[in-house]
Amino acid sequence: MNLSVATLVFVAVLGLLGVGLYALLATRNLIKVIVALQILVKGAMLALVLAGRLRNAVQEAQSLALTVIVADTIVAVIGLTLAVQIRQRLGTLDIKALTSLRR
Amino acid sequence: MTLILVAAMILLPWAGALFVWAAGNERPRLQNGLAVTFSVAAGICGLAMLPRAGAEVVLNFPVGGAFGDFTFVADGLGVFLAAVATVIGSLAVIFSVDYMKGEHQLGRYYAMVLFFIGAMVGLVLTSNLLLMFFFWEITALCSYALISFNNDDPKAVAGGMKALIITQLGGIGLLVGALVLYAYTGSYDIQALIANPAIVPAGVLAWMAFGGLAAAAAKSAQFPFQTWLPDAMEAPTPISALIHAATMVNAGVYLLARFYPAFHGVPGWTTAVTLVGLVTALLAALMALVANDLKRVLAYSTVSQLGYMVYAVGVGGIYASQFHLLSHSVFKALLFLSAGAVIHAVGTRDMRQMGGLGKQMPLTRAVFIIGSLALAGIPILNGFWSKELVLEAGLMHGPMWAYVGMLIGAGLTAFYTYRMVTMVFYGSPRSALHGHDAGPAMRVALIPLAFGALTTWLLAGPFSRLLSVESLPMHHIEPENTWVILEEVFSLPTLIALLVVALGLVCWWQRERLAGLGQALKGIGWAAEHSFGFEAVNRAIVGGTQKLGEALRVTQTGWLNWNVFGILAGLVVVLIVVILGGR
Amino acid sequence: MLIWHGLVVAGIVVCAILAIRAQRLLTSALWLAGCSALVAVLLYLMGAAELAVIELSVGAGLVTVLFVFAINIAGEDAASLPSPLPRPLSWVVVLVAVGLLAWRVLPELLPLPWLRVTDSSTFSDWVWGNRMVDLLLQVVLIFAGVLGMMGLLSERKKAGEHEEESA
Amino acid sequence: MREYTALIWLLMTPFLGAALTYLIGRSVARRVGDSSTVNPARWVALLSQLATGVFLYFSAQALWVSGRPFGVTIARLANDVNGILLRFDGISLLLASVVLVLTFLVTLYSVTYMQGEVGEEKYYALLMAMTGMMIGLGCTHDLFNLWVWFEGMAISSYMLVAFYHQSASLEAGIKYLVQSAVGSVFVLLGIALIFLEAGSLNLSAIHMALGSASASPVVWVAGALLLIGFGVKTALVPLHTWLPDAHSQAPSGISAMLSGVVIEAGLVAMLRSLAVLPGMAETWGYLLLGFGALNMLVGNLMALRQTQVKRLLAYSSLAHMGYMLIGFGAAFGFGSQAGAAGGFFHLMIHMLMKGLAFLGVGAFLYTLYVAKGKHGPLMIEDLSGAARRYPLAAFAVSVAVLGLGGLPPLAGFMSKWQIFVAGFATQSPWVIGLVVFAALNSVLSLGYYAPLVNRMYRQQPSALVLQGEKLSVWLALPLVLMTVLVVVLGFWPTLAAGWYETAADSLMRLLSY
Repeated sequence: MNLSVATLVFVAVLGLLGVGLYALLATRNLIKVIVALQILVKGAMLALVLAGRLRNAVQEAQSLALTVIVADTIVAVIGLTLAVQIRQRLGTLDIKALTSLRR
Repeated sequence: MTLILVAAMILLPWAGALFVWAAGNERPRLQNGLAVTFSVAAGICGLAMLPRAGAEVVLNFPVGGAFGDFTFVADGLGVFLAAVATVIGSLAVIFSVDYMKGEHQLGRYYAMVLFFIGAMVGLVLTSNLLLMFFFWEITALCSYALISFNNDDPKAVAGGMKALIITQLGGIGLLVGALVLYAYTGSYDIQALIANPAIVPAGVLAWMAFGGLAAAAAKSAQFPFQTWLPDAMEAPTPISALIHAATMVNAGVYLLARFYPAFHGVPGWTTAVTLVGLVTALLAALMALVANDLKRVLAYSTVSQLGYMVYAVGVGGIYASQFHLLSHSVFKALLFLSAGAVIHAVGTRDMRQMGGLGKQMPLTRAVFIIGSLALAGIPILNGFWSKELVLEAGLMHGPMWAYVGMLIGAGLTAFYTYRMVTMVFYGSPRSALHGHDAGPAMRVALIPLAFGALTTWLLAGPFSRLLSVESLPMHHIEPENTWVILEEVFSLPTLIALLVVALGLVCWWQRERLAGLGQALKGIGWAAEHSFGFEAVNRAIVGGTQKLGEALRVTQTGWLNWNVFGILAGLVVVLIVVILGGR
Repeated sequence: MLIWHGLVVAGIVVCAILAIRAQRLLTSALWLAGCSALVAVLLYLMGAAELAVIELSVGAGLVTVLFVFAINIAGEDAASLPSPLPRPLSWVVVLVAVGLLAWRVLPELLPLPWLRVTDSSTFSDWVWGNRMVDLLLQVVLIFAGVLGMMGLLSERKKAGEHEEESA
Repeated sequence: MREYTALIWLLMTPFLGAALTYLIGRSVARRVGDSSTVNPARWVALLSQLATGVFLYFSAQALWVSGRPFGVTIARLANDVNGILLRFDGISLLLASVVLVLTFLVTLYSVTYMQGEVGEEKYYALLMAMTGMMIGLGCTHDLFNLWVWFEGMAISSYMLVAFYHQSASLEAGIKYLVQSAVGSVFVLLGIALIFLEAGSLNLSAIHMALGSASASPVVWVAGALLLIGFGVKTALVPLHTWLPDAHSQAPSGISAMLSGVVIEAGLVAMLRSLAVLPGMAETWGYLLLGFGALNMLVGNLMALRQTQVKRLLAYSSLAHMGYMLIGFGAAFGFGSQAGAAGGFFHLMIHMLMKGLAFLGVGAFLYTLYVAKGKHGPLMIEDLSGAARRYPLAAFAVSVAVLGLGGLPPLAGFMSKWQIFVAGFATQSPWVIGLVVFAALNSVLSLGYYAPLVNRMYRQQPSALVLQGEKLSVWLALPLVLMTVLVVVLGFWPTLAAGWYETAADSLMRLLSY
């Protein structure tokens, strides 16, 4: 099997994806949930750049990924703000405390 | 002129509904006045329309899209039912002036009644199947709103819900019919279908036919959907008279009669219709025998009489079925309204607490007995003639077993009618109830109906002309002279039928002696009291659905981890579908 | 060449795993920064030099600062309690999802040659030119994000008016 | 006005309005205090919505007159095909109109509802930004740009959901944020894979580039990722779990927006992106039909036993998304233009009905709770006898929920009918069965709508109702307008044909049947 760079980068994408998704299923800490989201988005961004690289459109892919970084940072900011607020209201970052909305 | 009348019959009540609603509940007198004015105006239009029936399109709004042309055809069948709806509707409204005195939400009550009257007229006059479904559902909506008019009473709420759900379930049959018609012909034109049923493939026509039967059975409270009508008796009594005896429940029979030319060729359809009518007539009569609530007895008898009409359609007696519908509308509205007068006076519906009320309410007693005799089929009241015509049609064109069944039903009818009359008006008072006779507005409604119960049979001839080939070309009903029609009744089968009716009465008089027989039939009585298990089935279905809903709520865990798991699971499923079946 | 790529990819995944496994939140944030830095390296190796710089400053820098801030305010909440999901179930569903992706996509990628970049356009051509709508939208995104954050942080002055109905 | 000038201003005005709203509102708030009742932010927002409406009118006019979509490419050089194509077609028109109408009504409604809340100007500014994002979402013809608008819509809505800062609303906010972020990652991955296969992001170019070869497995995977990614926002079961929480905890105007247009915007994004993947429409159609059935069943069953009114309505949104999916499933799977028209028609009508329901229920929530400084969930029991004190609001809610249940003569019946007609016209037994199933579901849904109506028309008002505040004219005005629309469209459905038929036409062109 000839292992190309493309394959390797895609493995990184899959790895980030797998780790992030697993973390979302397994962690109960809100801040870690945000960390997991960051990891996921890094995977997606890598995939975009990879696609651009293979299509000989690196510059285009870069400009897309720039928007992804900005958007995702904003999501992280809002997520962290929410987490901080929750911590201050409920005294914990445990997801279990966030199960009042059920059924 | 016909155009204006047709539009007026629908729009006058609807405009009235708006006005009454806008008048506000602080002005009940104004509301009464408005409601009576608009309904009576519609009633006059309905009567004025009777001589103008024809098979042509009188109104057409091309709406386009998937909605077709909204057309109206004022043919005999439609005009007749429109007249029944508007006239009995206006009588019920007049009756309500006394009956609903002091209610808080009069605006809602009248608005719904008037809305119903307009929708009922639309239902019978339109020749667009979508529009028919549209009006069909509006009547269900009004019926639901009026049954649960008294929303504080959980029984009323439950009754309204039950009526709504069951009629809607059946309504799916009509929905399927309309959708099929559009899918195969690109229009909703009923007349085109009736003129040539071959425009849809035979297999599809069968779906339409049985779908229509389901819808009709649900609307007319026929087997196996009969359970909602007795519970609908929580409605104010004028509503029971108008919607649940004289008009809306007839919509099912109307549907069957309207489509008879298209559907009777479908294998098994007529047999199914006959069977539904027969089973319903017998079951409901048995349940009427054991019920103790005055309005429930009347409700069961309505179901049973509707069974007669359905049976008549099944054996091809469209004319007989519609004539019985006319008689039944009159005498059953009379019975309900006079029962309403009784209930209004004594404040209970339980017949076991009544008795001996006749002396206190002579007028009510008189009109109630007229209605009862008509119901029992005693000559020369209108119920006698029409029921005999139904049985005649059954004997001539239907299977013998069904005819015998219907004869037994006639006997049972006489029996429970007599039981009801004696329990309410005769004997010694069973409790300290004091009745006062019907009020003035009530009388205005009761007396014309009593007169009608005595005389509408004289209309047999004009009625046959109304339904004749000129307005209903596909139904092949011959216009006849009244006397020719009534002569048909005087034959041997009629005597047999009368004997059965008499037997029913004798059974009541001899009930002490027949106590042994009663013991033997105890099982049937027990089953009848438990509505032959249909209530249990209803409850099981409703309970099962609710349990399922409750059980499913566990899936909303509130855990963020599980929520993300849902997304991932969805992704996996879609990926697998795409990988396996992606074409 | 391939070895460098391989090492960086391995480093990225390991950092991500460590960020998830770390007991302390601060450690977790630092491993995330490491991951981000390695992603920047990989981006550079792939020829996305400008983006690598941005990823390094925003992803590894700014975001880390934000995390540290947030963790400072919120405090450590260390105890790693078990998730409500059974662990094998999480494993299975993640592995199946990622595995399916890999199974369908990797075979298509394998034969693709890793050619030299011949794209003559520049980063600024794209950012300021062809993707200008995206760029303008970024401004709106930042505006919305800042408003959202401020809205969430603002003290409720009418606190008395928003008493909660504790269930 | 040149058509593309109108288009560009249509896209820009909401954002300029958002900025102005915030700046003016903030400066006033600084001078007179945060919880002032005279904050002009709402009037600025209303004015900018009206201005947007003017540009929407010109764009719509251009579309209707020429009958052809028009667009403008924003690129480095003139006529550069690599720029972002902003294109105004039937779908854009429908989405923009629906969004703008609802935003306008919600803003009117918020005049009272949000009065004196801290951060009022942020509320209106974010509302405007969200509106602009959704309008843009409908107008873009570039796959990645679509994601940017989509993400912008989500970012603007997070704070609105958690506006009240209570534990429950924060909980709903973070759940909403995390789940939509996961969805958005899937969308990005899908975009990356499509970019990899097609080498382009323009939707038409993607269609052409992919159409030449037989569909590669990568494109299938990409489609699945897009379906799921957008599906989170669209609330396909089982990706729906954020919806009941977010819809029930947001301020009522925002609930109306979320349920009336935001999930539909996700749906539009999904349809647009899936429609351009050539030769796969049939499979997406079947998947949409499957999700439609699931959504209807789960939504209705979950709503059946709810005791909180807003949660009940949130679940019913799931069910209504199911109806739309059936229409669009017929369009994708069977090339039925009538199905697309039905789906879009139901989208419009659902906006009206669900918006009305949430606003009406919100009016009760406001008069019974918020106006007194309390924030509790509105329970069904609280509405006992509401009609006696609030006849207008009770009537509006009744019209809304009975319309949602599909009873004529309300508009919900007509739009469902259009979908059913399309389903039967496919003459496929499966779809016909599905339509009958949908009809059964409508009956089932009456099992929770009708008790709600009964409850409001009780004779005995609950203690809470008796103590309620007066219904202000700003709360009442949107209710009246929407009630009238729901009834009028019930009697005259083709009044909206200029929107849904055009949109269906555009979708079918995308699918290039």
